[in-house]
Amino acid sequence: MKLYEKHRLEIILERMAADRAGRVLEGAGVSGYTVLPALAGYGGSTKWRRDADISATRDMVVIVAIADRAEIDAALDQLQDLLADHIGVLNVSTVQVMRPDLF
Amino acid sequence: MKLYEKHRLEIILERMAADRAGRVLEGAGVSGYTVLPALAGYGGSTKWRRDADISATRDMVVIVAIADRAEIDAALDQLQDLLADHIGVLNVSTVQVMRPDLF
Amino acid sequence: MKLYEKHRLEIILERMAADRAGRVLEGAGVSGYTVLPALAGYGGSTKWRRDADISATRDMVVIVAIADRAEIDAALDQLQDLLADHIGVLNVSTVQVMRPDLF
Amino acid sequence: MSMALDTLTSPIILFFALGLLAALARSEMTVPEAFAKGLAIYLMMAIGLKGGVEMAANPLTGEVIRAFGAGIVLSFVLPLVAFMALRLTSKIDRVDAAASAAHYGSISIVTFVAATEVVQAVGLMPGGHLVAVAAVMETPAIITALLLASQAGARKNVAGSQQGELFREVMLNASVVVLVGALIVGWIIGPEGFEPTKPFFVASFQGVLCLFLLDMGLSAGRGLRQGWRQLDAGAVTFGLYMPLISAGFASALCWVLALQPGDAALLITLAASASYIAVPAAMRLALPRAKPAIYLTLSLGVTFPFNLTFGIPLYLAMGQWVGA
Amino acid sequence: MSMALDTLTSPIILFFALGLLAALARSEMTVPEAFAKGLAIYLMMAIGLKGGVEMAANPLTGEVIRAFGAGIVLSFVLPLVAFMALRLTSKIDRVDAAASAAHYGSISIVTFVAATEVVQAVGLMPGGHLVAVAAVMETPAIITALLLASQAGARKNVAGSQQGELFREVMLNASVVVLVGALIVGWIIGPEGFEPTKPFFVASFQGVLCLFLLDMGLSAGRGLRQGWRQLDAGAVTFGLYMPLISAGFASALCWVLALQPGDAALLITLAASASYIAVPAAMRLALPRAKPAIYLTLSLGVTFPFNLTFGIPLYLAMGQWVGA
Amino acid sequence: MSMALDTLTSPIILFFALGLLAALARSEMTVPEAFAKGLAIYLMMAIGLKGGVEMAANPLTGEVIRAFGAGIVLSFVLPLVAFMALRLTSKIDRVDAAASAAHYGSISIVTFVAATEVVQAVGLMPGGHLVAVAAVMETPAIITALLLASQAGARKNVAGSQQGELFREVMLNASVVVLVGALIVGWIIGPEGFEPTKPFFVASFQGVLCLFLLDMGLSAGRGLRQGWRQLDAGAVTFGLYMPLISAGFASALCWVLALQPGDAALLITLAASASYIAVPAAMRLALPRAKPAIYLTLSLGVTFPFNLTFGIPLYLAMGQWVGA
Ligand SMILES: Nc1ncnc2c1ncn2[C@@H]1O[C@H](COP(=O)(O)O)[C@@H](O)[C@H]1O
Ligand SMILES: Nc1ncnc2c1ncn2[C@@H]1O[C@H](COP(=O)(O)O)[C@@H](O)[C@H]1O
Ligand SMILES: Nc1ncnc2c1ncn2[C@@H]1O[C@H](COP(=O)(O)O)[C@@H](O)[C@H]1O
Ligand code: NA
Ligand code: NA
Ligand code: NA
Repeated sequence: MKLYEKHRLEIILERMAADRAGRVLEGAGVSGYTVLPALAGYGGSTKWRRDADISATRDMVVIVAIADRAEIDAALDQLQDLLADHIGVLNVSTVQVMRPDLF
Repeated sequence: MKLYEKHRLEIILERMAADRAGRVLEGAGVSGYTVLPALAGYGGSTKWRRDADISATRDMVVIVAIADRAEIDAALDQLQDLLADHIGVLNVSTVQVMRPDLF
Repeated sequence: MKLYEKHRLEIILERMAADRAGRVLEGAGVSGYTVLPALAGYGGSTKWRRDADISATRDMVVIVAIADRAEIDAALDQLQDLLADHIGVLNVSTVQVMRPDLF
Repeated sequence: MSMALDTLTSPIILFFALGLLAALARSEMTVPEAFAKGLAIYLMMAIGLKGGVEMAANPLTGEVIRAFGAGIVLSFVLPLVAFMALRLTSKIDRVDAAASAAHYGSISIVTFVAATEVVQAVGLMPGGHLVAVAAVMETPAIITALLLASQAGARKNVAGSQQGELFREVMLNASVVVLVGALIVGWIIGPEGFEPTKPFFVASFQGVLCLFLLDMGLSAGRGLRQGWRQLDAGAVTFGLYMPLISAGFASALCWVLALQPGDAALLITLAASASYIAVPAAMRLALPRAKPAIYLTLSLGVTFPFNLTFGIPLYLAMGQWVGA
Repeated sequence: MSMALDTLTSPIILFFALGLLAALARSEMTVPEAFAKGLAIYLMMAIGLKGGVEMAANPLTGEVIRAFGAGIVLSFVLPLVAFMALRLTSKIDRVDAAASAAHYGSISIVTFVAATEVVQAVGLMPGGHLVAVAAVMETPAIITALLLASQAGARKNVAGSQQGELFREVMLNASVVVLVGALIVGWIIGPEGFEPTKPFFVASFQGVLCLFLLDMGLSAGRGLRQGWRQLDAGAVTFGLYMPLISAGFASALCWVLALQPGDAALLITLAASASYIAVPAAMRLALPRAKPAIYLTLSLGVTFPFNLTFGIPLYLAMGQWVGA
Repeated sequence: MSMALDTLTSPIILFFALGLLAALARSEMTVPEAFAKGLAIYLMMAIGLKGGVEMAANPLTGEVIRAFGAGIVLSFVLPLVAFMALRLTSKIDRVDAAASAAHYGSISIVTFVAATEVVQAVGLMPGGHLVAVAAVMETPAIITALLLASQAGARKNVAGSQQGELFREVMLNASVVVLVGALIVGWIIGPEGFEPTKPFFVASFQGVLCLFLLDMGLSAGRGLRQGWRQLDAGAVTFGLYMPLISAGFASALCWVLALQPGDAALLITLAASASYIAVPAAMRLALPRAKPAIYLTLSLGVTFPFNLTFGIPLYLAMGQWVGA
């Protein structure tokens, strides 16, 4: 089956900022994204764990969006701004998809 | 350490169809897969959120399978059929693994 | 926006061994990692499902770490040892990031 | 009238309204899915147990058997009516109409519980077997809907689908297993064996129901906010008049079968209620092309609130009127 | 003295201590987040309902209105005091100080509940409207903190932020919706309508609180273990003396406004308590650069345990002393 | 005989059977893990509190100390017996046999609770300290199993393992922390302090247990469906006769130590029961190469159902027979 090249944006982000990242992606014309819950994490010297903190303030999520490179590029500037304030990191990779028109 | 090339199939799919996708993968000879829960998502103009809908009908999951390209190719035809009916998207990427015989 | 090449390590691992993998990564100098819960899975001939087993002994997690290749290489030896005993598989892929100094 | 007001100011309705308003005002608050699902299991265990214990205390009369028959017939037939009504009065397509119709032939156990409270409040004593009737009404509607959809050529085997998976989803889902299972347990243990579990299953029931209805209000409100754009005026109107049509059919049947007023009121309520958990899940497997936004918005966003507030007092009046 | 001992040997304190010790001993045990969140909703519903039912039974007197006024003033003013204290006595920077100050102007509903038990145990009958005062005190502190932070230039619109999102988070969070909503429900249904839900919301309350406090102990202990390195001695001391300052302010106000001893004791407790759920969430949106490790460790790790054990008996004594 | 029948028709057994049958019939229904874990914490708190309150009311006699001694000895020794039995009668390898043996030396708290109900139903009053004995029996078996496995060279330090992690998992897991902690709390607060929490921890207990056992049935049934292929006939038989051997050992010890019949019945039950939560977790850390499919299927799929249905009446009879 013929596959087509697209890109996969993955943002590891504090849960409270997930809606903001979503709005940035929507604004950049990304056709869809999915948010996954995280369970625990480590960064620098601190750790967090979902069930261990009743305030849930440090919960992280992972946002995955499959999209055209152009849309991801359109989002990156604003995401950099977002990640300057909010806790998180992002990465982009190349993937192959079946129906390129969907993205 | 020497690493070997394999492929990573990622299917973002409605939860109710996860067992069907699993059967397709098993049928194609994929050696294993893991299903992750999603928390929320956006596609086109609609959004969903896990805790926000008591019917849980729109919950999505993410299925990850590390496998040989041949097995993934064997699964793709049927997955295209599956994704024609069920809500979801998939992507394939190239990864490196330690013990190639495991996949 | 200029992006920089880093690597993405993904370990699909039994939950009980997640802390051990975390210590290995910390020891190798990885700057951070995030642990995601899994919901279900298949490997060889057996399946597991999170809500289906009160002992939760077979729960899996997915650990994602974005890092320099050197740090990942430093971790791989010990991870191979870990995965010889514990249930799990790992893969490494190439990704692009915005602020390379963070990793 | 005063009873309608009583209904509207009962704590469960008020908590439902609270959830609905919070969701419409775009509050981000949620009840965690795992917790809500646990509460749902509790509620079904409690209902099943109570029904079974009552059945153990009462002989299986002809009326009981007639009530089962009526429930099964209604669940098979009402989807036909709903399907035709939707096709005539809205722009919803054939597959979506079939899927929605299945919801209206099936039942809502929370609507049933709320009606039980109201029926008991006026001194009627509905039989415990109505719980079993409710369980029996969950399924037949799905069969009718699948027949309707297969005429449209909508059913075929999706890749990876398996012989029996739909059957298991429909006949062995949580609601059937727990409801029927608890009913049988209640029937075996009887009033005496039930006693030690009563503080949990009986005394706490009303309170848990309040908490659960808060969550249902949140779900219904969010469904409305997300889904109303998918519905034309015809569809929304359907969500309001269809329960009345169903109630009409059920009333006629209750009259013919000479059911007692309390049983009649509950059977009418079951007929008028629409599923929003079991049937949607079955539809995702059986008719994945049908759009959940349509059938969920109709059953959870339109019909459920209508039944809870205005429907139930009406169905009680109808039950009293046609009841033997 | 003996009352302080009574407090320290009450089951809720002991379960809190159990959780705290387990976390400090590095036990891996947790209460699942979904379950704990469900319990929190239960607790707020129960508190709101009880408060509303009591309010329905009592007329809205001038004293009630004065209590509301006092609560709002305290919530607006205390963050200023807290901010200055932190800046003077610790090395915490401006933005972190503003964020922490918001926590101290706002309230802890669990501290409030624990105080209510103690106050009732000595025979005082605080009014149900104190629950509403608690709800009203959640928010103003956040406004003050944002003003303090904006002076430092810390507030600007983060990418993707939306008009109204902070307002919704602050005014429509779970705690406000459920507390205020249940209060209104309780007020509408009154004692009679409340009756059937009492086994769940009243009789089970103490037990659920024990379970919840076990989880709070685990959270507080883990917060301490993770966060204490971020705090200098000045900051930790602040977490201990700030509640006393707040209590002092509140006492003066209670005396001026001639509140009754029970109401005074609770208002003093509210002033002395610090938020650890609603305000941290709001701060992540409004002041994302402020470090959660600082404000959470202070409010949940230092102030909450202090209030629960030594604070409450003291605030009761103060309330009795200044109360009319 | 009639008591065996009573046991088999108690609601908790019937709900267990319901879950087991549903899982064997391949129902997809589940109880969410977070909810089930919350219920487990509730159950352990309730058991611990009740035990502690009873201990507060009774002096620590010599018999109490003898019961502790018996529990510790049994937990140390039974894994040896289990290990040898498995090696002799099944094809299970050394490491798997050691890991499985640990489960049989340790205990199942739900089996203990079910037995307590039955023992009290015949009018015996077992001491509250048996809860503490149960807690004490969780751990020693793990030590024996590790010694057995290390002879096979199976233990070595896995990468990333840490000094003390196994100790924390074993000594500070949820079950030990909550059970022992609640016991101490109950012991401190005594009957009077326990009173306000009784509606939650005592009155609701039976009902929650029903819900929990539904989930245990689901787990056991699924474990059986998945795991039976890993077990040869010898292993399955072991899951049925090993509890009887353990019960025999325990009976002898009870007779020697002249324990009272109620205490004896419970100690015999503890000896005969096998762990399915705490020990499996410890084994994943300590002996990761041992296959969970084997030890979980044995303890949860074979031994637990056997004990719950046929075992407990037998252990009661044995307790009455050897008891002083
Ligand atoms: N390099 C990384 N790879 C994966 N996750 C990360 C990484 N760095 C940070 N995180 C996640 O972000 C959280 C906060 O990181 P930090 O702000 O560095 O403490 C961590 O607890 C992880 O969940
Ligand atoms: N391009 C995408 N990348 C990631 N997730 C997606 C994408 N498109 C759709 N999804 C997921 O699929 C769900 C349904 O999409 P849709 O059918 O387009 O409404 C969304 O809510 C997302 O969770
Ligand atoms: N190739 C794979 N890709 C993704 N997940 C896998 C793979 N192999 C194994 N797993 C995960 O690891 C678990 C245990 O695998 P196994 O030890 O092969 O039974 C499975 O249930 C999956 O969750
Ligand atoms: Na219906
Ligand atoms: Na305060
Ligand atoms: Na044992």
